[in-house]
Amino acid sequence: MSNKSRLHIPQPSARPGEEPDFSYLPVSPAGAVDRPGISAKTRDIEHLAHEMVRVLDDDHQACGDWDPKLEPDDLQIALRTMVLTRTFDARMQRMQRQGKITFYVQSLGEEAVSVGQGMALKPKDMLFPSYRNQGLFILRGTGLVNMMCQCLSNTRDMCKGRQLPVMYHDKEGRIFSISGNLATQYPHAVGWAMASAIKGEDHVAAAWVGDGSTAEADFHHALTFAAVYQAPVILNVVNNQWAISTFQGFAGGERRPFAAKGLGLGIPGIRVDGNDLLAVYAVTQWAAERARRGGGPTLIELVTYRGGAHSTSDDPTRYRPSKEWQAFPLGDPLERLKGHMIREGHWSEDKQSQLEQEMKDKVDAAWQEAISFGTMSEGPFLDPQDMFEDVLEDMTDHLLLQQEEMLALKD
Amino acid sequence: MSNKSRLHIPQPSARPGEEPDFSYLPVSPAGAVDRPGISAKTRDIEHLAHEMVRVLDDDHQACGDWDPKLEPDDLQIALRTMVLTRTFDARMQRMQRQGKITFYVQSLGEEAVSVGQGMALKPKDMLFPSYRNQGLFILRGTGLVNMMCQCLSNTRDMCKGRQLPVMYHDKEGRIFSISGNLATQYPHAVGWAMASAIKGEDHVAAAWVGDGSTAEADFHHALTFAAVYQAPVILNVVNNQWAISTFQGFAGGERRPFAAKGLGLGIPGIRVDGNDLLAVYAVTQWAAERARRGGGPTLIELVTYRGGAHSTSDDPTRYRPSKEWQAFPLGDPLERLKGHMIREGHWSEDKQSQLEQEMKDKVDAAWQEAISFGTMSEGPFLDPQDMFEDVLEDMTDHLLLQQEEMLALKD
Amino acid sequence: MAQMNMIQAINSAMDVMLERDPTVIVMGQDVGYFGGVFRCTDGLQRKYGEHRVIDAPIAEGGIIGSAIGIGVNGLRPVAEIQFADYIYPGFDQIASELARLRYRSGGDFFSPVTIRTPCGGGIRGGQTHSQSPEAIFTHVSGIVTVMPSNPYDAKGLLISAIESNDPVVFFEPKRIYNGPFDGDPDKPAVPWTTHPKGEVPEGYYSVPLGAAEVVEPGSDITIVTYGTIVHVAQSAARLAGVDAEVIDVRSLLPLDIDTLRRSVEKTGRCLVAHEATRFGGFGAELATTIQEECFWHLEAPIERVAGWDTPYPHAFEWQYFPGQKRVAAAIRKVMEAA
Amino acid sequence: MAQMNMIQAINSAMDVMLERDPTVIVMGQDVGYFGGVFRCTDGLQRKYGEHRVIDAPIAEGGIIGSAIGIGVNGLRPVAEIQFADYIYPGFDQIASELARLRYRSGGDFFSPVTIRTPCGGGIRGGQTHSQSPEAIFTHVSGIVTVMPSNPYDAKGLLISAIESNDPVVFFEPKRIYNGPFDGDPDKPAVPWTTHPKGEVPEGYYSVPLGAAEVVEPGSDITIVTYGTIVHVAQSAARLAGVDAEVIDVRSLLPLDIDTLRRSVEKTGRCLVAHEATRFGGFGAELATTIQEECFWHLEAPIERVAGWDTPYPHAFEWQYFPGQKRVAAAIRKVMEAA
Ligand SMILES: Cc1ncc(C[n+]2csc(CCOP(=O)(O)OP(=O)(O)O)c2C)c(N)n1
Ligand SMILES: Cc1ncc(C[n+]2csc(CCOP(=O)(O)OP(=O)(O)O)c2C)c(N)n1
Ligand SMILES: [Mg+2]
Ligand SMILES: [Mg+2]
Repeated sequence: MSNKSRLHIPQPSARPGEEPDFSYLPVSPAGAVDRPGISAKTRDIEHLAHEMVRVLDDDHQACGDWDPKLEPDDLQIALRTMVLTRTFDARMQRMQRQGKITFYVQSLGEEAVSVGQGMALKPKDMLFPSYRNQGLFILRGTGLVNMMCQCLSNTRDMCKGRQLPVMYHDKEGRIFSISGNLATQYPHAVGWAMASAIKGEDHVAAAWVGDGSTAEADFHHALTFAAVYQAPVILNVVNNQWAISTFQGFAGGERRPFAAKGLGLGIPGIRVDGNDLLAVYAVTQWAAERARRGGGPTLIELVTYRGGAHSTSDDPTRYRPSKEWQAFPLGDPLERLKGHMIREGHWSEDKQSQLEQEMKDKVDAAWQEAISFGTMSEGPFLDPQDMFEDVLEDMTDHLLLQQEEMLALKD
Repeated sequence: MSNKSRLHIPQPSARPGEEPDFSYLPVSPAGAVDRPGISAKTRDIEHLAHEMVRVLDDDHQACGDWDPKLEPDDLQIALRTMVLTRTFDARMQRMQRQGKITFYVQSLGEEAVSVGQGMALKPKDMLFPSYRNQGLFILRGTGLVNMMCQCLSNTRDMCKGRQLPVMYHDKEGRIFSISGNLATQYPHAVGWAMASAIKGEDHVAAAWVGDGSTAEADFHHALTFAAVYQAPVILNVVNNQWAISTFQGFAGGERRPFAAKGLGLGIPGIRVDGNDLLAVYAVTQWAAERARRGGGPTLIELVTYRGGAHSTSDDPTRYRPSKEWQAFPLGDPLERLKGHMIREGHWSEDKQSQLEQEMKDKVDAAWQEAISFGTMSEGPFLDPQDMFEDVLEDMTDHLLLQQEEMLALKD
Repeated sequence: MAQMNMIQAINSAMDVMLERDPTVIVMGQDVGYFGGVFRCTDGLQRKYGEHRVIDAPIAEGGIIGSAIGIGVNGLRPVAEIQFADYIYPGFDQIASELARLRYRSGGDFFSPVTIRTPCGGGIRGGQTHSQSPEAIFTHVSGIVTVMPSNPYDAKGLLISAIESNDPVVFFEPKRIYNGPFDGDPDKPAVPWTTHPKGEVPEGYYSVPLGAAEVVEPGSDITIVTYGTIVHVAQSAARLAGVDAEVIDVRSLLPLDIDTLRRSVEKTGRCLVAHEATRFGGFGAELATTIQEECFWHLEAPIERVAGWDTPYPHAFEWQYFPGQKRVAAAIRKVMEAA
Repeated sequence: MAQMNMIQAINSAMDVMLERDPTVIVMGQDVGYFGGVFRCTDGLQRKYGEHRVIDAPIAEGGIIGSAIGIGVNGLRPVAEIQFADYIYPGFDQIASELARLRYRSGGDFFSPVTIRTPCGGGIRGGQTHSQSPEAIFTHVSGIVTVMPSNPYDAKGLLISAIESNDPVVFFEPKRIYNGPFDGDPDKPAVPWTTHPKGEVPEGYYSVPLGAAEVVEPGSDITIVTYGTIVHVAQSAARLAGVDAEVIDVRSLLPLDIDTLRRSVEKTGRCLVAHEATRFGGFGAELATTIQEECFWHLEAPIERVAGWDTPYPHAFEWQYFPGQKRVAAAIRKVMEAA
């Protein structure tokens, strides 16, 4: 302690030109953290917020009580979905660079979050994603073409041309509409879960925000309401170390894990290796089961790293070491799962290459199909008249007039 | 755990007609909680949030490390200010009932909070009160007459007739303007403290909110900013068990003490017996010293009981047992301090009666003086023209016109 | 028919809807066991249980945010914000989420939340218990904004709001909860039993959203207003000795422009009045629309009477409130303009 | 004189004030090390240190709330909200606290916070990166609201805002950060170097708050506008072949009514234009005030051109944006009305 109060400014461990340094991130050995029963008293499991649940060790072996012991088929689904997500991302990123879409956000390096968590939840559970959860949509079958059409704002765009690229939703697939406003989906998930409880249904809700977004009011509201009503909800914080140029210490992550943010309300927190698909799956399933049985909310912090730029509008070389991702101690989620599957004998580098090619072809085919429904520059185009729909359920008189005014102008 | 999720509705321990029941409130024995040094690591003192710092035992004896060992003179100032606060409250409550003022909020039963905390802070420390901290103003010498004039919205009203009664401020006395909007002052205090640190001054800020108000966004913002910048601020939660008709469980107090709400950000929390002036003083001084030395924020939960109605607009017999206060395990702060002083030999029941009479006379005299500056029904009155001042620093043209319009109308 | 004040009428609307539709729920601060600080939800928790009439934490943003999620999951939440002055912490959830959800999801998602909140002054509430922030909501596309002026409309409009699949912000002018108020605070209070609109059916009925009402026909001037000022305007017209047509807008958005146009085309003169502050208030939209629609019929500039552009001051409540004198003076001004 | 675009001019205003006044500080998301997502604070942290140019958590309410306290303690915070669309989580702190503090404390306390925020569309930002919420602030008594339309004014007005003891919400139309924009997205972008208002002194100067500017004199019609649409209106007038007087309001509150009145009294015709949604927009206040002030001079109804009353749609940005065609059509309508 100094002798005088002085404004403390959190500092990232390294800036451009400096060596990456993750010494600030304590990493528990795989298998080291115990797996309590879902009826454990929250008071007895506070340590889960401070350690890090990990299943896969450095040799890709699954260790400890949290190993979900997934079948090889499930592992393949997981790997496939992760590869597809990364392939999709890369393609869309490229399409943005070529001016085919206006904007894009990758989830590079964070694929295990959406895929692992999505797999651990049941189809009727409702998902409230952020803009970096494309894996959830891919997993739930929203369809690449539909997602691409959204990014293209074309005639098949589920958002009818109204949202920025990546702001998907999937009503059938039970994935909520993504908002550009950070963290607003958090209380929605809690409310949805409250309604589930009121109706006596056993569906749970799950929501995702980034580390930076936890500073928003909605984070606090969601935690408070979830705790007060013991809502069956899983509140996920994807700690990818960065919020645009701002490192996670500015959201209050400097002194405690994000997983600890609910402890003061009695919400158990689990910090998990977010690049370890097995661990991600396991903690999510634990939290879902607990919620389903009336055990209330869980806060899960998924420790990962934002492998790419924040978005296509961002240039991270301005604010962080370009090699930081390589130095990240939790590695690459795809490599780790692949390594595990190879080690277990269900997979090979060959199969991996085939899979990658297959996914690339799939994405290529989807893109060809998607652009047949229109691009930003070539038709078919959505009808601008539709701009006036869905403001309210029925179009008001003053919107009708505006619609007419617009049409008159076109002639 | 049940077998199904079901909305949990927090329940107060007793409703009207039922026996009061405070078994939900664990009370540590006086002297039982250790007093760490101010440079203790926050990680090592988390237990302070879960126990309850108490100095005065049931026999009014001061026990343990937290005993601030105040001089008899200081104790007398404390008692005097508490008695004056209660006398003032009773008088103003009566004046509201008689229609002399429009509204009033008592701090009955919570006097040790403002008086004990106010005494532990230095004159240049800045206070950001809620509407139930009148003791701070009385202690800092705002003056009963000034406070009454505010309640009367008369010609000497510091707020120039613009605020509800009790929404005082004291620029000289370094007490911020009270807002009707709950919890908004919390980030102000943090900002003030940040500026203090930026300027390299060693003044600290202190803010107060009620238990219910901790659910507001501003509470979260304040804690986050305080933690991130290690602002020299004391964040106080006055847990008086009720928020109008809503018991503290609805703000997230059902499972954990309010003092624990900052632990997830690394803000140490101390739960203190809010009706024990010595304990209140001691923890506040500890937190202030810590902040002043660059140790950052502390969250203090003051456990007390709202002895009266929420405000003059409220009738608590509708929602809580009328004898609940009597059953409150932490007693009455005045009685306890008085008992302690008598026990220590510095005080007597006689002196107490004298003091009470003296304070009554003081309040009476103040009231007489205050009403000489105008009441709601009898002049002198503030000039309604002033209504247009202070919206901005200079009156805009459109307000000038409105002022003229109003004046023209009067003729 | 029963006699009801506005509190009872609002309570009855929720009672009817809780009874008719098992998906309706009520939530808010102090609304449950206690029945609300203005008693609007009195008895509802006892009748429908704690899972349908739910006390909430003091977090307006959390109330609206969770209500949105509740609505998305098939229920119909009616959320109370204790005072309109305290709706701002929930503003982001209203403007960015509730109002936008249907649009941004191409119509796939919506949340039929109704937000009830007492507004307006005249009860010595000072600057934080007196505001009328309706204009802040009417400017946000995607929200229906309503303010009734009497028990009959309050119940009928609230039922429509609850039944609507659109988000509705429902402002309740608290000064007229217990009786109509003509703007003169020195007169003894008048109960709703003295007013025809205090007769309210016990059961289900609705008043459509989007329809203004001509509450007093007249030929000299049109007074366009809503909420408490409807009553003030009627008295002021009498005071000014003018045959005024008084229109209660009731629904601010959707706005019933036809009724306004018809009237102003007839009278040729128009006064717009509300309690909210004047600058950028809803009166500006009303006046602008009317001059757009009826310019060639106007014989005088449209005048506005509104709260002054200051916070609502505790001591000067009655100098602040746009009362009879001020409305009457404005009526005269419009009538004399030539 | 230097050539500056609006980003550089805004940066320069903060630079000048950080240099001149040690109490000035800058805070906001990504404003420090990175220099802001639009680069408006580029280099300032390096120059003035981390204690004066401060990165902030992602909590607009916390940024504004803490800025208020910082201001009360004698500093002058300039807070950036990354997009105007994200100002709503801070709305309560602005409307209930920042705007009210001086008033409610009888003048004893105030906080001279300046809130800078990029607004407006035209950059393919979709519905959450394109909003123009100025009307929501002009209706709150106690805030100065400003929107410059060029680098020279941006710097001069921002310096005035920082020097003012009043809270100022300072909207920066991001579409014209890099160059004036006449409303036609198909034309090649034009840099500020081509525009006289791209000449900006390097040092200190100020443009007063509360003064409109006649940016183009004319006699046929008055076009009252601000922000990006100032440039669109000028082109549209040329397109319509009309000798329009174009007024850049610049300061929405305080509003320079005199300049508006003088012009409309001269031209007798008036069009109000802005990018924000129309219903309840600031245009309503402008039109109402003008008809109140100039009714007897008006030869035609005042028309409004504005964003449609929908969220700002990604795909239909240019059908949504009130561009030259729409403004020109409205000009013609006003000119032809009789
Ligand atoms: C309310 C709000 N404020 C600011 C922004 C601008 N913004 C977009 S993304 C972002 C950073 C978010 O970081 P984090 O929550 O960590 O998520 P990540 O991008 O790392 O997945 C910011 C500040 C926004 N979209 N919404
Ligand atoms: C933002 C806001 N919401 C609601 C209210 C109405 N209100 C006034 S006091 C109160 C209860 C506050 O309870 P608590 O924080 O526990 O403080 P206490 O009154 O017990 O001291 C409520 C809901 C308000 N003043 N401000
Ligand atoms: Mg992040
Ligand atoms: Mg309380």
